[in-house]
Parts: sequence; structure tokens; C-alpha cells
Amino acid sequence: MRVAEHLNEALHTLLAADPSVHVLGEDITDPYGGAFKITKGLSTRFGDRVVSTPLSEGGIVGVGAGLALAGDRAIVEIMFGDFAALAFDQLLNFASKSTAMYGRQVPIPLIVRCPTGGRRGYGPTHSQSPQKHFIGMPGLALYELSPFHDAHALLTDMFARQAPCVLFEDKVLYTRRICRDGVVDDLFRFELTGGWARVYADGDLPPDCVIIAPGGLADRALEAMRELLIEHEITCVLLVPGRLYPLEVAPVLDLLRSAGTVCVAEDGTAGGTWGAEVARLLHPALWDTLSGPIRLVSGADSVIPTAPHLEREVIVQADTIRKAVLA
Amino acid sequence: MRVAEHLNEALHTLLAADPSVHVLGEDITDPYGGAFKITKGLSTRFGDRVVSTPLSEGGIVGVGAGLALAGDRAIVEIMFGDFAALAFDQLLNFASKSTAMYGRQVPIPLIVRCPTGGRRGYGPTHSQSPQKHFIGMPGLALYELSPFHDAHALLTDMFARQAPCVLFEDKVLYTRRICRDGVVDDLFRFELTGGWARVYADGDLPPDCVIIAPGGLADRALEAMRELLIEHEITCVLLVPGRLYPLEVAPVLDLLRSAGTVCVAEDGTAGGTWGAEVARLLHPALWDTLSGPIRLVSGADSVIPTAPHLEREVIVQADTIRKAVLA
Amino acid sequence: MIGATEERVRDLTPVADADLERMLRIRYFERALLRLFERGQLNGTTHTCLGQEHVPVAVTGLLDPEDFVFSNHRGHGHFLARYDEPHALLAEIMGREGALCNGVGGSQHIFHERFLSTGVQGESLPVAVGVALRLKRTAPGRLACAYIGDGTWGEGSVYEALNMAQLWRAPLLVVVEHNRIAQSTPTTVQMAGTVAGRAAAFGVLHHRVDAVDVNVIRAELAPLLARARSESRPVVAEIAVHRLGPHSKGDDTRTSEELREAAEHDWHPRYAAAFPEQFARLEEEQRAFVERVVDDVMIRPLSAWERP
Amino acid sequence: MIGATEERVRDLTPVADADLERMLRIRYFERALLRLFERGQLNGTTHTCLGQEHVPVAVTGLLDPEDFVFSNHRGHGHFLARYDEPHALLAEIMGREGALCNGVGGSQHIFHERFLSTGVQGESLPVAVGVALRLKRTAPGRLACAYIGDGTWGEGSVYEALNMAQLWRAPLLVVVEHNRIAQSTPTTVQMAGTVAGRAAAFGVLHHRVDAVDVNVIRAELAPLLARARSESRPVVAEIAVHRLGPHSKGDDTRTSEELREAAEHDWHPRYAAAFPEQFARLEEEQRAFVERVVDDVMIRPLSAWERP
Ligand SMILES: Cc1ncc(C[n+]2csc(CCOP(=O)(O)OP(=O)(O)O)c2C)c(N)n1
Ligand SMILES: Cc1ncc(C[n+]2csc(CCOP(=O)(O)OP(=O)(O)O)c2C)c(N)n1
Ligand SMILES: [Mg+2]
Ligand SMILES: [Mg+2]
Repeated sequence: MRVAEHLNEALHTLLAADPSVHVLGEDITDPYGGAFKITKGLSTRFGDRVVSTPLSEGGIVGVGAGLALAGDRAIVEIMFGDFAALAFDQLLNFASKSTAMYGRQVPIPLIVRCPTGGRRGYGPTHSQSPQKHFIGMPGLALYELSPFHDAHALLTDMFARQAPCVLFEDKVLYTRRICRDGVVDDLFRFELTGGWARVYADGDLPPDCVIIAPGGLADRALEAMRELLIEHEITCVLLVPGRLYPLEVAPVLDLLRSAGTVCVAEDGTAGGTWGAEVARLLHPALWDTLSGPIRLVSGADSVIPTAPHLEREVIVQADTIRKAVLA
Repeated sequence: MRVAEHLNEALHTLLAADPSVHVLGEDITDPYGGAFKITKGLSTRFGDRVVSTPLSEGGIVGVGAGLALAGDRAIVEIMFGDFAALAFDQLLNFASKSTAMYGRQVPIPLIVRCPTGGRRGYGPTHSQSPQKHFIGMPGLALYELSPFHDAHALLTDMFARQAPCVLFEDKVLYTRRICRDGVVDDLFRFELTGGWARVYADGDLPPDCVIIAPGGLADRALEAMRELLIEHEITCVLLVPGRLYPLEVAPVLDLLRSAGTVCVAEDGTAGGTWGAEVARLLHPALWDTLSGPIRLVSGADSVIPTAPHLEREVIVQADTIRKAVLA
Repeated sequence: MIGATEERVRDLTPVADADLERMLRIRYFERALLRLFERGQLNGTTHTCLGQEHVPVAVTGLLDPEDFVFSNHRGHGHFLARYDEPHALLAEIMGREGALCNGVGGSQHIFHERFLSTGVQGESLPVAVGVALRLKRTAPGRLACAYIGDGTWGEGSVYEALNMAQLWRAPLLVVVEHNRIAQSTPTTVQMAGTVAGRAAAFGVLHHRVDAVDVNVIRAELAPLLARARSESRPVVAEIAVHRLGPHSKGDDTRTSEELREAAEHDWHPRYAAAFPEQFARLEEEQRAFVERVVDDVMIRPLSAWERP
Repeated sequence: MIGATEERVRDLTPVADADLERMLRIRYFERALLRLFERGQLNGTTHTCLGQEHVPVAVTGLLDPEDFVFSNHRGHGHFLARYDEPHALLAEIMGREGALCNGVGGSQHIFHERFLSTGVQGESLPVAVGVALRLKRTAPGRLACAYIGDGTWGEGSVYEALNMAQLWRAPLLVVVEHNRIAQSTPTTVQMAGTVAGRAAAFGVLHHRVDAVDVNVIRAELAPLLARARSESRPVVAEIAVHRLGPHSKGDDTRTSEELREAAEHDWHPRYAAAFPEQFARLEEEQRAFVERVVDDVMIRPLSAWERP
């Protein structure tokens, strides 16, 4: 099953189980079912609870927050994550802030879904991975879809926080198969612990390097790990958190302490990255075991060109990760 | 002279020298002269080039970008930096992106001025320091006003980039005296090198600790340094960059290498901070000379309460910095 | 001049004690705040609704306890007209025990029962649409009411919200307190066209009231609210008012003529002249009451807050 | 049915070779793109303006070279109507040598002389206001023209821009290509009210044209543009059109009836029927020309870009 279908199924399950869940977004109703078809079938099955909206990214996040404030649960799809910039105020100054600024906890169960990433040739304003800009808003949690995490579990987790969450979903990941039963492929296995997916070739040996990456990077990280193992005899473990922020590092600290090299890879441009935040959390904890600073891999400090041969130059490739590990 | 008057003077000089400079913002014309009086006298002297706008933060940044694109130079005042969230899309997806996404450099000389920070009792939506959210937009540079940097020089620098810049201005700093001729007070001296202000009590000794902070933190950093020196006999040097991003660390690397402890302090809430970005740049360069990870001081992971006794708990105080250095 | 005044006096319909009392309470509350500021006993900022007190009193009379109210920076009147809790509001503004939001929100950020204010202009309109949609489903006949100023029509969020509200038939009441100014900027240089035109653009019902008489305002708005409730649709109620005081504190740059004009439209001397005995009685009551509120709250200990 | 068609045919005024040629060029250009996509020779996405070609051709005839044009996602026609550079546009879309923006911008992000497109709906309107204000000062009589779709009226930035444009008398021409749909969503469920009402809300002049005849469109819009130029003020030109093809590629979920209706309003068969000889001659010319453009660009090496 592809990740897109899996997520679609999770939404179906969620809406079926809880009549208070509402979904808003541009072009999300049937027969169109959303630009990436993630909401397919929802409007047919759940009617009014699934609404195609005008082009009003700020507005629909506000409406979602209003529904959530009043007792519903709301999911808002932003057609391209790039346009979440239009909802920045609603997220920063209303939805996240209102959970705490009235002197007590106010429940605002709101999920904003953002398809992200390049590699589809959509060009500079439709290919970004804007995760980093949303880090560190008090009251806002950030999640990212992965091939390993169960989408329904993630969504359930998010609603359970009773606070706004953004779910980032890599657009190429949509087209990839989900991994289940601990199996990734002929070489790699995985397990889920404490919200993290741990992906490994051989589970017993302490790895030479741990790669930490959000779900959208999984394909490229695995490709890099395969080459590193086969061509360089370097064993890596990949750690993929379901929740990017706030990040809980405790469950993986032992593993991280067993490796001298830690590398964080992400899409999104250089500067002020998620990796820098991960490093902030890990450097104090790993200061004595690290052989050098945590290595940060990100997209280039650049717009993302439309033409594939130019896009390739600025977007993280398997090889970018491989080189960072070898450096 | 207060920083507010100094900045006002710089704007006067800038507009007098260059007829293409236009200023837009809410309530910026005389007799009101802006919520913080930074634009006082400008409209009287420069007429139409200084325009009070409707409440349209996104729109006026767009208009500023349009003026800049067409050949003017534009300065847009956002009344409270918190509301720059409403202009996030214009900055991320238009102004900064347009400098590069058309395959060649397109000049967009635009400065967006944002009063920031708490300590004035304005409450959760009027007290934020949102610098961190703007880090790492390709094509966007971030500056911050300080008591040491010449405001006219900063503004001139920004326009010279021919690309959009955000200037953050601490609201309490407005009320503080500027420092000139290398003198801070009875104890401290400063000098400017490579865009950085270096503030020190005794310039010859290698310091025990280097504190890096944006201009808005200067008062609290100095207070901490004074106590550290007098009560703990710990010498600190304070480094204040005029440009926060992209940050040029080369001019201060030697100094940083001479200190075992480096501490970065900033306003703004915890998580995904500017300090994490500074640490990303510095850890590789200082790995061998640091006695431990770079220490990051920021506001709490919290909304900023209105009541002063509660606000104090979440905003960086001199003592927060002192404790971080002592830790 | 005297003739005109007399005419205006004659115009006022008899006012209920409860209404006049509330208008006066708000007036004295706001005055107390400015006094506390002058004396350095208040910190931060505040936006008083001096001259506009009758609007929330009139509107609140049309609201149901289950309606949800969104307020803005100039919200003390909106709150005090609806809730009999001046102590809790003042405690919030002063950061004292018994504060509505433990002193975290302060003057501009209040959440109490079905009342929520926030300090970013325009932001609450889409939120109000969401709340209205929920009410439509779970409590038909109830509405979400959002107070905004004329200047707030500069914000794009207002239009996104009106469009959605009309498309989805959200029972939303937008109360526009049109005081002809935004902070320091006259509406004429901020707003092209009219509020009526803006509502019409979306097919949203609109009614403008020019009166200061609470009964008249209420009577004129009642049918509008009735339609919002029964037809489940958004409506815009625009009320012409005059801001008597500064935008926040000490920041009034209007000419003395402009200030005089604003003062001429104040409901306070008109009600005083029209109903001298009733007015004197209630005014003395409320003056003394607010004084006691201030005295009470001033000596309370600081508010406590458990940070999440 | 036949009668109606004849009437429509009769309605068309004689068309200049230059106009019909450009309409046909755009038609063949867009068709070529869809064909290239089908064959897997184009990557990414593209939004063709099939059925809407006559709008930019009509509008461009009213523009001055010094006017600044803002285009959107559906911008090939806007560009091709103004610039005789189909090679450069196709090269941009295909990332080949000679591309307008070195292949960085692609279909949705073009900057060439005084033409700029971007892919975030509504974002360019405030920018256009800024450009218009500069033009007003430095080149009186010139204007900024921004093409937007009906769906884009969902975005708050549109209203912030209209308000400022009217307040500051910016010479701004907003061309609304009202094709009654936004991606997959009919305008009826996206837009409450009308474009005319939205313009009126700001006191902005508006004119709606329902014709497909380029000369008629031009004649109807000429006075509007003249006022924008001479009075320096914003105007909204709304043109009713029908989107013939998918939103981007292969994503048309309209019913066959809806598609038939769109096809019935297509200018193409009507011009073919009205001016058979002229049409056949120009069509053959442009078909062949675009084919050569495609052949030429296809074999070019990949574009080079120096990253800043
Ligand atoms: C988004 C936003 N921009 C600017 C401000 C600063 N501000 C607070 S009130 C105000 C004027 C509001 O005018 P209006 O809506 O007419 O309300 P009034 O103050 O007249 O009651 C401004 C500019 C704000 N709070 N939020
Ligand atoms: C801010 C933003 N939101 C959503 C989109 C995705 N999108 C691209 S075109 C489109 C529909 C636009 O409709 P309309 O304005 O009517 O133009 P048309 O496509 O009909 O020409 C949408 C939703 C976008 N590009 N930008
Ligand atoms: Mg007002
Ligand atoms: Mg359309």
C-alpha cells in the first residue's frame, strides 16, 4: 500500500470513529479528492463534515481553530505546504497561543496538514519544506509522515494533545510503499520505540553512525545507508521521529551514545534548520561520546528550481547524506 | 541620545539623501509619528514618501516589495513585530524568493522594520521576538538594532544588499542611550569589527567566556557581565552582531577560540532558536577549544504573560545569563 | 446650538436602570484605568472605550448566554456589558488574585465563559466563523458575535471570513464600532468605500445605526440578529460612534476641534440631561461601586499562574 | 441550436490577422504542452489557458510596453500575447537553453522585461499596487496590470490591495478571467456575491465583458483602461470565459455536460466558422510554427544556472 492510500485510510477511520472531526481544504471533496488525493472518498462518506473551501489559507486555519475551540476537532489541508506561510499568523498568534495565553489550558484540537518537498518539478513556490519556520512556537507541535509510522496513530496522537499540530507530508513519499511488520526491504528492518522508527541492517552491532531524519528523507537515507554498508562497510542506523517538535530524545539516547558519528538530514533550505534544533538537544547529552560535531545535512541555501537537472543540485540526495557520513 | 532618536535621525538622513526611499506603515505620519515615534518628522519633511497605511501588514509588505521591484527603495514598519506573521508569505514566497527564482538576481531593496520584545507589559501578542522564524529564507537577511551599531550604517548596508531585510528593534532598547566613541560605561568599552560589536572590560586578557547576543539583549548581558566580573571574577566579552543572518563568524573566530566557554543569549522562546543556528556555525569551528557545548539562553517555551511579575519568569533576565555562564 | 441639544435630549427614549447602570459602570471603570495609569499604578497598555459604552450595552441586550462573543483590543466594555465581573477584569488588567486569566492575558486577551478577546486585529473573524458553524449544528439559533473597529477592515482576514460565512451560512454577527479613526489615522485615509459596501460585496446583510440611544440601537438591530439566528447567516451591524479618549493612553493627536466634536456626541451628558434624577442616582452608585472595585483589587496579592 | 450558432457566428467582428494569429499560437502552444506531458517529455506541472486565449490577446492590445504585467499560474497566454518569444517560454518550461529564467522559474514563475508571474494566488496584487505607485510617479499614464482568476478572490491579499490601490489612486488594472471554476471547485461554492460587488465595495471601477470577440472585448475595456490611466485609479476588468481543458493535466473532474458547455463557448470553432479562409491560413501557419518551436527547443541542451 502506498503512503497516500494509507493516510487516506487513516482519515477515513478517524472520521468514522469520531463525529466531531471535520476536514477543510481547497478542492478536497469528491470526485477531485484533493490535489494529492489524500481526502478521496471522505466527502462522499461523511458529507458536510468535509468541506472544499475558497482559496483562503489563513482563513481556513482560523475556521479550523474556531471549530476546535468550540468543541469540534478540525483537520485543515493546505494544498501546498508553501502556502502555510499565509496561515502563519493564525498558527503563531491565535491557535497555538490561545492554548495558554488565557492563563489556563484551552483545548484546541487542530491538525494542519502540509504536503511538502520537491522532486516533482513544481517549482520554487510549490516545493518547499517549511518545517523549520514553525519550530518553537509554544503550544504548536510538528509531526511528519514516514513510511514506518502508522498514520492513524499519528493523527490520534495529535488530537490527544488538544493543541494545534502541523503534519508535514512529503509529496514523493505519498507515492512510496508503507513499511510494515518490521520489514523495510531485503536489507533493512525497523522497529518503533518511543515514537521513533529505528531502521537497521543488523540490530545487534553498535552502528558506526546514526542518521536522524524526518520521514520524507527516508528513501534517500536508506539509499545512502545501503551504499555505505555495501561499498564502505560502514553501518548506519536511521532514526525517524514521528514528532519533529517538541522532540523527545530520551528514547534514543542510548543508541546515540553508542555511535561516534551522528548526522541529521532534512529537506528545507540551509540555515535555522531542524537539524540545528536536534543538535541543540543532543550536543549536551552526547558531548563525551561524539567524535565530532553533529553533521547537518539540508537543502542548499537556495530557491528550488523547476527544471529537474537544476533542482537536483539544491535538494538533498542520497549522495549528499552518504558524503556527510563519510566526511 | 536614545536609540529611538538615533534611529529616527538615521531615517531622516536616509530619506534626505535618496529620493527613491519610501516609508510605509500604520500610523507613521505626523503628528503621531508611529507607535514608537521612530518615524517622527519624516512625513512633515518628506511628504508623500512617508505614508500611513491601513491595517494590512501582508499588503504593505507586498506594496513595499512592488516599489522596490520597480526601482524605488522601501521601508515598511510593522507596528509590532508579532504582526510580521501576517506578512510571512510576502517575505518568504515573494520578496525573498523573487531575488533568485527568476534565474538571475533581481534587486528588491526592501527593509521591514519590526519592534520586538517584551518588558513593556503589552501581553502575549505584542511582546514576541520572532527573529528565529525568519532564519534561513534564502535571499532574506536579518538585522538587529543595538546600542553600539550606527543605525544609518545598518540601513545603508541593508539597502546595499539589494534584497529584502528585516530589522528587529527591541522596544526597551529604544529607550536606552546609544554608546559611542568606544565607551559603554564606567566598566566597559567596545569596538566594532567586521560588523560585530565587541564589548569588554579589559581588552587584553583572553576572556573566560564569550557571550554572543543580539542588540536587544545588550542591557541584560552587560549587567550579567558586571556581576560575573565583580562577584565571581569571571571575565566575559560580549559580541553583538549587526546582522543576525546570514551570520559571518570569521571576524570573531580568533576571539571565540581563546575562550573555553561560549554562551548565546537571545529573546524569543525556546526551541529552534537563533542560538541553535549560531551553534551550528560555531561547533565545527570551535570543537577543539570548547570546554563544553555552546550554552544557549532564550526565553522560556511559553507565551509571554502581561503581568510583569509573570512576564519576568519567562523572559531572559541578566540573571538567566549569569547562571548560564556559571553553570 | 441649545435648540439642537434640546432636540437630542428629547430624542432619547426612557432608559432602563440596568442599561444606564452598565453604561455608567463601564465609563467609570475606564476612567479609573486611565487614572491608575497616570499614577503609575498600571503597567503595559490599555484601550478604553470611552464614548462607546452604549454599544456593547445595546448589543449585549440582544445576546443569548449561549452566544459566543469575540472581542478586540478595546474590549472592557464588551466584557462588562455581558458579565457582572468588574473585579475579575480589573484583577486581570492589574495581574492580581481573582484575575480572569491569571494575569497572563491582560487587557487585550480575555477568555471567560463564552467571551474571548485577542489583540491581533481581524484574526478572530475566521475563528468566529468556525465557532458559528459549530453553534449552527449544536445550538441552532445561537450565533457568534465579533466586535471589530472600522480600521480592522484593512485586514484581509475580514474578507476571507465574510466570504466563508456567507457561503456556509454561518450565524455570525459582526459588530462594527465605527469611530471614524484607527489609532491615529482617520478612516477616510484608511478605508476606500464603506462598510455597507464591503458587506454587500459578499451578499451579507448590513445595517448601520447612527443613534446613541440604547433602545434605538437595540430596536434597529433586533431584526438583523433575528435573521442571523433564524436564517443562519452572517450579518454586519455597523454603529457610528465617537472615541472620546485617546487610542490607548496619552496618545491622542487629534485637534481640539476634533475632540470637541467627539465630546458633543458623547451619550453621557445627553443621558444626564434627559434623565437627571435617574442618572444622578445611578452615576453616584456606579462611581462609588467602581471605586470600591479598585480599592478591593488594588490590595489583592499578585496573581499566580502555573505555566503549562 | 443551429440558429443560435449562426447568430453567434454572425456576431463576430472581422479579426485582425495579428490577433487571430496570436490566439491560435497560444492554442497550439498549450496543446503542444499537453501532448508533451502525455508523452512524458515534460515534467512538473502546467496550467494551460485553453479556451481563454482571446483574453490576453484582447488585453495586450490595450497595453503599453511600459505597462507592467503580473501574471499567475495560468500565464502562458498572458506571456505569448505580449511577447513574440514562444521559444524562450517553452525553453523555460522544459529547462532548456535560451529559457526566460534559466529553467529556475518554470511554467509559473516568469520574469521578462515588464512581465512577472508567480505561483501563489493573490500574492502579486499588493506587489502590483507598489509597482503602480512607482509608475504613477515616474511614467504617468502607465499602469500595472494583474491577471487573476475568480477563485483568487478567496485570498485576503486581494482586498488589502484593492483598498490601498483606491486610497492611493494607484493605476492598477485587475483582469479577472472568470472561468467559473477554481481547480475543481465551482465558483458558486467559492465566492459569495460577485466580482462587481467586490470592486464596488472599494469604490473601484468595474466592467464585465461576456463576449469572446477580441474586438468587442477591447472596445468595451478601452474606456476603462483610459480612466485608469488618465485618472490614475484602479479598475477591475472581468471577462467571462470557459476553461476548456483540465486545471493542470488530466485533473478534470467536470461532467461531460459541463465540458460540453465549456466547449460550446470556445472561440476557436466560432472564429473558424466565421472567417474560414483567414482562419485556415493562420491556423496552418501557427500549427506549423509551434511544431517548429517544439522541435527546436526539444533538442536544445539543458539550461545552465549560476546559483547566487
Ligand atoms: C494586526 C494588527 N495590526 C495592528 C495592530 C495595532 N493596532 C491596535 S488597535 C489599532 C487600530 C484599530 O482601529 P479600529 O479597528 O478602528 O479600532 P479602534 O481602535 O478605533 O476601536 C491598531 C493599528 C493590531 N493590534 N493588530
Ligand atoms: C495561495 C494559493 N493557494 C492555492 C493555490 C493552488 N491553486 C493553484 S490555481 C488554483 C485555483 C485558482 O483558481 P482561479 O483563481 O479561478 O484561476 P483559474 O485556475 O481558474 O484560472 C489553486 C487552488 C495556489 N497556487 N496559491
Ligand atoms: Mg476605529
Ligand atoms: Mg477560475
